[in-house]
Amino acid sequence: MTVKAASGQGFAAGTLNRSSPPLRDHALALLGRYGIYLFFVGFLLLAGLLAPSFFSRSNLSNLILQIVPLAIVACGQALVILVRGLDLSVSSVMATAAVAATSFSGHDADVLPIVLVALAIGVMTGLLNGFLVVRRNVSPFLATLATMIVLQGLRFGWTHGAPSGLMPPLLRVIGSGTWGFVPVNLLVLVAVAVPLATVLHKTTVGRRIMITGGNPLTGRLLGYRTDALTIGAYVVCSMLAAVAGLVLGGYAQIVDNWVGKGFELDSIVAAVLGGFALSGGRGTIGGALAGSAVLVLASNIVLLIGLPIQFQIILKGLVIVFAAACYAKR
Amino acid sequence: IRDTATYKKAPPYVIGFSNAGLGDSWRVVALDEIKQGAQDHKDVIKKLIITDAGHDDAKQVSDVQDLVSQGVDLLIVSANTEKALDPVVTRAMKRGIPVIMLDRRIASDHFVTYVNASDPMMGRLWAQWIVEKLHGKGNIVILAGQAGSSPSENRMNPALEIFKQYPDIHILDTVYSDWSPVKAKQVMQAVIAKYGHSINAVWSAHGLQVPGSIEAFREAGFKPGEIPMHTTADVNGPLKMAVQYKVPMLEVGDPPAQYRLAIGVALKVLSGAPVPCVVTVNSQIAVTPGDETPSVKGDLPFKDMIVPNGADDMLITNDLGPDYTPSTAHIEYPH
Amino acid sequence: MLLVSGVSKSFPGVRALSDMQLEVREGEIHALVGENGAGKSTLTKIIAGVQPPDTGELRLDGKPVHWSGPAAAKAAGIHVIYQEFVLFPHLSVAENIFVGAMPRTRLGLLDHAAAERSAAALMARLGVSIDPRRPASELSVADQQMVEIAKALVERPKLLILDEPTAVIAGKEVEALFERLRRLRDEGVAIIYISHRLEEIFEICDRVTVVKDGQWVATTPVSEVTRDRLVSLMVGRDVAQLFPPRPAGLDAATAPVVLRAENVRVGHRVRGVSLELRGGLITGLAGMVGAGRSELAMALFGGLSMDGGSVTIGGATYTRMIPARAIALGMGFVTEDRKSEGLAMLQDVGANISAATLHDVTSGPFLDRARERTMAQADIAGYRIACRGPGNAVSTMSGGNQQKVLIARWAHTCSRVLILDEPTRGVDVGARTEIYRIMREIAARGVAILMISSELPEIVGMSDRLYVMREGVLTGLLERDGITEERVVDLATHARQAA
Amino acid sequence: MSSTTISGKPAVRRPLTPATARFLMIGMLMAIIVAIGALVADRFLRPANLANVFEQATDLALVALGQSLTVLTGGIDLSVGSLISLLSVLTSGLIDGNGAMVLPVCAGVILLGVLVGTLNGCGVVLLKIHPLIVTLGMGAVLQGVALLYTRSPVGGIPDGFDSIAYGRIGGLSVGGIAVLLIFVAVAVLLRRTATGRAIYAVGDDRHAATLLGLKVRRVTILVYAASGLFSALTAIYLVARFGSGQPYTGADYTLSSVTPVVVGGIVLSGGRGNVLGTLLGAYLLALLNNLLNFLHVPTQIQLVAEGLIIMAAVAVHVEREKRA
Ligand SMILES: Nc1ncnc2c1ncn2[C@@H]1O[C@H](COP(=O)(O)OP(=O)(O)OP(=O)(O)O)[C@@H](O)[C@H]1O
Ligand SMILES: Nc1ncnc2c1ncn2[C@@H]1O[C@H](COP(=O)(O)OP(=O)(O)OP(=O)(O)O)[C@@H](O)[C@H]1O
Ligand SMILES: [Mg+2]
Ligand SMILES: [Mg+2]
Repeated sequence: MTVKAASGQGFAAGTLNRSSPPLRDHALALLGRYGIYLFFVGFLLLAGLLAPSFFSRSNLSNLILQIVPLAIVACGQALVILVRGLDLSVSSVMATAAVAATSFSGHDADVLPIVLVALAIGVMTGLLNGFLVVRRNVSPFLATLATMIVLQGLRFGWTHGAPSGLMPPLLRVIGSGTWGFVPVNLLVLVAVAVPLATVLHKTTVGRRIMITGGNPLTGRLLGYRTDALTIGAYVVCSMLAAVAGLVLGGYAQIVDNWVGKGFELDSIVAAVLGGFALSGGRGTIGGALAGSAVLVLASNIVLLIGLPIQFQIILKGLVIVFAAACYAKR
Repeated sequence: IRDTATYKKAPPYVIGFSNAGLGDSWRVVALDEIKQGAQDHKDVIKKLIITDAGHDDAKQVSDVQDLVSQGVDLLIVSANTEKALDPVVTRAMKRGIPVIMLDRRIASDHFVTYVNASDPMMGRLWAQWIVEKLHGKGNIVILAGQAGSSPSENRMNPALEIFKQYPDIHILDTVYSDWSPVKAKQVMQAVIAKYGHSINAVWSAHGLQVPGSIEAFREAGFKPGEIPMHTTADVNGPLKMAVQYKVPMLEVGDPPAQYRLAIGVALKVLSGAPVPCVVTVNSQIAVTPGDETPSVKGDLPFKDMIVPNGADDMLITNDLGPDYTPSTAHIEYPH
Repeated sequence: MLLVSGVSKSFPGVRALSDMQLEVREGEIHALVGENGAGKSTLTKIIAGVQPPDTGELRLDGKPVHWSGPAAAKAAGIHVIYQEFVLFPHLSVAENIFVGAMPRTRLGLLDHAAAERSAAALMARLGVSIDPRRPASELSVADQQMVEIAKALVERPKLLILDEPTAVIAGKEVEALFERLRRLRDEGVAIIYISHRLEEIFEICDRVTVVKDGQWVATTPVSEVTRDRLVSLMVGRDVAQLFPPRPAGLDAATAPVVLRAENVRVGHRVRGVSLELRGGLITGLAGMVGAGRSELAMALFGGLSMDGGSVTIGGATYTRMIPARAIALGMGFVTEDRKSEGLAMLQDVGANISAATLHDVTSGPFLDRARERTMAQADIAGYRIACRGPGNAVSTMSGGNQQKVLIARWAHTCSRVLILDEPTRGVDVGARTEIYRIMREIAARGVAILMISSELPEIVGMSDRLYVMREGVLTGLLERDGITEERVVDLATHARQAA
Repeated sequence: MSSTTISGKPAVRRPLTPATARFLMIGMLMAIIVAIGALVADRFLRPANLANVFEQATDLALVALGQSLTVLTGGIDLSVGSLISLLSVLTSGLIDGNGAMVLPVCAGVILLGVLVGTLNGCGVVLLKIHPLIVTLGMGAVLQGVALLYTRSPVGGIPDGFDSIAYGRIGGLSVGGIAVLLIFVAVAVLLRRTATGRAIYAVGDDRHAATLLGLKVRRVTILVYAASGLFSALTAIYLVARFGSGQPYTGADYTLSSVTPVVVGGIVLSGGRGNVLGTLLGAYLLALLNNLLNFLHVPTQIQLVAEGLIIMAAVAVHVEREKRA
């Protein structure tokens, strides 16, 4: 026995000798992991250089106000991407939650029911998405596209075409208030992202999601409740979208039918820029947050430099491709 | 004046209405207005068939074709974009179906008549007021609707012509709100971060996005009285805010009542009576007290236009009665 | 014909090949042997243009070549049957066989009917009958391998490389394959043959090159080397005894029954199987590929749902089993296909080892990474897993070491039963003996082991009791001295020969 | 040889290929729609109305054809919407009512479409980024360029140009017939040429295709180029239909172009399905829209119905997909 153990050590040592990883590989691995943060910092510096008003406290606080809703959605989207999915219905959930919020009296007393209704909308949509994907084997792209359309129809039916009514003042404070220069909605993001990151990266449930996402069959044979984990990811994603809808609805007092328009694709892009692979099983919540920030920054810079709207769109496109080409390999 | 003798028919009529789409409160109220119009004349109207293109040109072209297939006697079209619907409307006219354009026309004049409140007039009036208020000197932000949408462009372009005549009027930025207060607030925040107090006026293409803009100013620390002048249309919220935060404001209405009027015009056409080539609905004008200029005076006291307890996005220019709210209304009409 | 000299290749963290050399002549079958991770497959891929070498030179017919990609190598007449299947799951067998070289009609359009006819002819010559119109994904693993082989024959290559072609086929198919290979050799084709089954090397190869740790060790004619010599060249030490001896005092008859399966049925693949697994013993399950052994194992573990029958374990009887319950009852399952069913390829060694026993590495609600690392480090040392540590991603490890990671994982859960489905598939001699040793160690804890294997010497050498399965039913139970290769073959194939 | 023929004949005929099953399913849904239509409105079944439906499917079918090809290789092209917008404003803006410009401009626009598609393909192949991201980024850039060129409808078309969209041969729309023929041609090419099979092979298993020496990169670039080509044709068709190009004309096609593809049975993970299914999918959606217009249902219900039809068409489908 002792002899074998000794030779085992010798073997391991031999392997270590063989591994002399070139510096480049390490650099690439690090870039893959932390690229988004580098990009983010680089972007901040660039913005400061190009537009002196960028680092004004009010602009920074505005930026955060705008980043938060996208970041919340991106967190949920990331979760779904982790289990090899996609959720195109997030924007529709956002709008529906916001519309529901204005369907009450507009007083603070209604905030609790509003939040409950919004979350219920999220849970129901998430369950439907998850059911279609897991039980009926519908591709996530199509399943969530269909729920997106259905939800939009129901919303139109509910509002008779256009929403009306007011956001309760409390939601407005949450959506657009600041304490000093710290936006209140940052608290919401923290309240969402920190537990999510903890669960995902530090608990067994998170590990199960990671393994299931990377290889569903393996997850099943390990006794994980893979169906529940996958459906759960869709449910959490939709719930976060509902929360983001309330935050974004509170950001402007009046809600229209398209609160969150474009967030479905933006959130996917943010997650991918943040290091999530669309093939599942890889990524960190921090990356998704940074990815969202980079997207919003791109638009903000163009506005600050004073280029016309067209360049805002063009720059966004270039940032997406460039950033992805730098580090977000498939 | 257009002769419509060839379209003369005996009632009852089947009228088709191809709507561009819903999505904001203005268009919702407008839709209720046209239903109300059909209800008013249910003795001669057998059916009003309404299609909704969801702001999609391709679908609206299909819708028009489908309405023709269904054998309507007359078509009312509110064109999503003025060029895209041109060929299909022209074709319908060639087939002998009279078409009335409503609120959004097609580019050519292959229609019987065009019922609207004038977009260029609104845009020009707003611009004129700003110029006069600023005595021909100052910095302006254009808060447009959606890039490429016809009401936005049709209001903005005449306004720009006026601004161009004054060398000391500077357009700081043109930003697009997509008619959304949320988007408006986002873009205005960046604009305010850049230009701060040097902004003298905001020319807004409608009232839907104005609350977002005013909110952005308030959050940037502008006290009541410091927020620059805004232009607006139709919506209750901006008027309330104008009073609350002392924002100089010009309201030029784009009354959805034109939709109800369109039914009346349609019946005239079908009875063979001559109609004017363009039927313009008068806009109501209101200015915050003390902000009148030589060429812009209010029709109504500003205060009287506000519905103090009404929702911010409530339409103030409908004529469906005091109890009307879009979300509860249920209008019976023949269909 | 092919000359490889001075070839080196590094992957992030691993030097797969260094200064490798190889010379293959026309009309010979050249064996390439070496332990798991020795670099055989990497060399194959370099020769086939899949990966460029870091340094070194390839010469084909004396001329130096630099492949721009697999297409270039293919155009030069090199065909490879890779260790992993290279099939299009949803294309038909015929299309897979004629990929890129479909017959055409006079109009220049592809002629599917002609392709199907020739494919059928080809399969017939290989002694299998496979409907050429079926999609490849519907075939059994063995049939898929036969399609791979048929593909190579269609190509008429100058150099044919086979990377472990017999890992999933047995008996008749292997004979048919060898028959074709000999004929190709006689027609002047150069063949590189990689296998861990040394008896095959002696059966059909002319010369053999041994690789160890990415380096060339020796090249000799097969006739001049003994099996033991070959093994010691590969391993670098003497491997005296392949199968560890059965512990003394083990009595198959008195060992406690840990798991009893009663009339288990799964579709038409498992048709009423009853068996017993006894603590401390290794129970073998032999049979031809496709006999339904894997389905049976899956059903016992709950990976497939039983259509009938029951499993008794721990004093209770279950008619429905799910993996979570199986694990809770103290079962472990090393699956047949480690990539698609076993490992989480994106995760590291630590995460893969702890995956089935996450509760052991948590403190409160949180994962305890330090504990996980300690656990993994112990296993890495205990099972001699060659890797850079618990943080090494399993995707970059060689097959044998991946297999050890899997065994290490399940060794933590299996207090009662451990099922191993083809535990040494694609695993080299050195690692094999270690896996056998580990199996004995685990059995010694009182665990009942069920070992499925298609390799006769292995299953005969390791089993204390041996069931034989054929076409979904058990055809016999052999014990102790009754376990002989002849009996097993007899029971596994009897019906086929009679038919 | 004689034994060959015996074993060459399949023992049992495979009962129903997935593609056939899907066709039957769409056929059934169409039959249901037609039955309802015939019940509620006598004008529904008139040839003129059915000819309208045939015509109305044209644009969606055409974009979806390009999309089908990218999806068959396991990719996706989310730049089609913006590309159509850009090419439509260029078409009408450069022709500007001048008949002599029609041919050169159309040729140029088609070339540009192919070029943009090629660029997409190169991005996918060279940058090794997921196609969803590449094409989304490209889409944003194209939309920006379209808005730089114009922010409102531009230009116009000479007389006769609109017959591409509105012209009829034997009561059927010219564009519709052309698209039908294009689909049949593409379907034959996919089945009966090496490149066509390579498209399936790449989508089925890209790694295997590489190892087997197929020109994976070339095939990938080709399908995106084809998607660009069909987007360009769609743009030209839309200009004919609308009389001018507009900077947001294509926006809705970005996501909606995927619908007929998947409803028609092409699997998003690639390698499986048939473009003729896409064509049927487009007809199904056009027929549905037509029926809903005849039923006079409000928009909200139209949306719900569309969503449910998508779910119905796919959820009853039991084949397993690999991933999104
Ligand atoms: N793509 C890759 N990335 C990183 N490392 C790799 C890669 N491919 C192979 N390796 C490493 O290179 C070494 C040689 O692997 P290779 O597959 O060539 O071994 P082998 O001799 O074929 O082993 P086996 O008998 O298990 O198939 C191993 O250490 C393996 O982990
Ligand atoms: N006729 C068939 N149709 C579909 N799949 C098949 C068929 N035959 C075999 N397979 C598949 O091939 C694989 C091998 O079959 P099975 O697992 O039953 O064999 P086995 O006895 O376990 O042999 P081994 O473990 O050596 O592969 C299984 O995954 C099975 O699903
Ligand atoms: Mg190998
Ligand atoms: Mg098996």
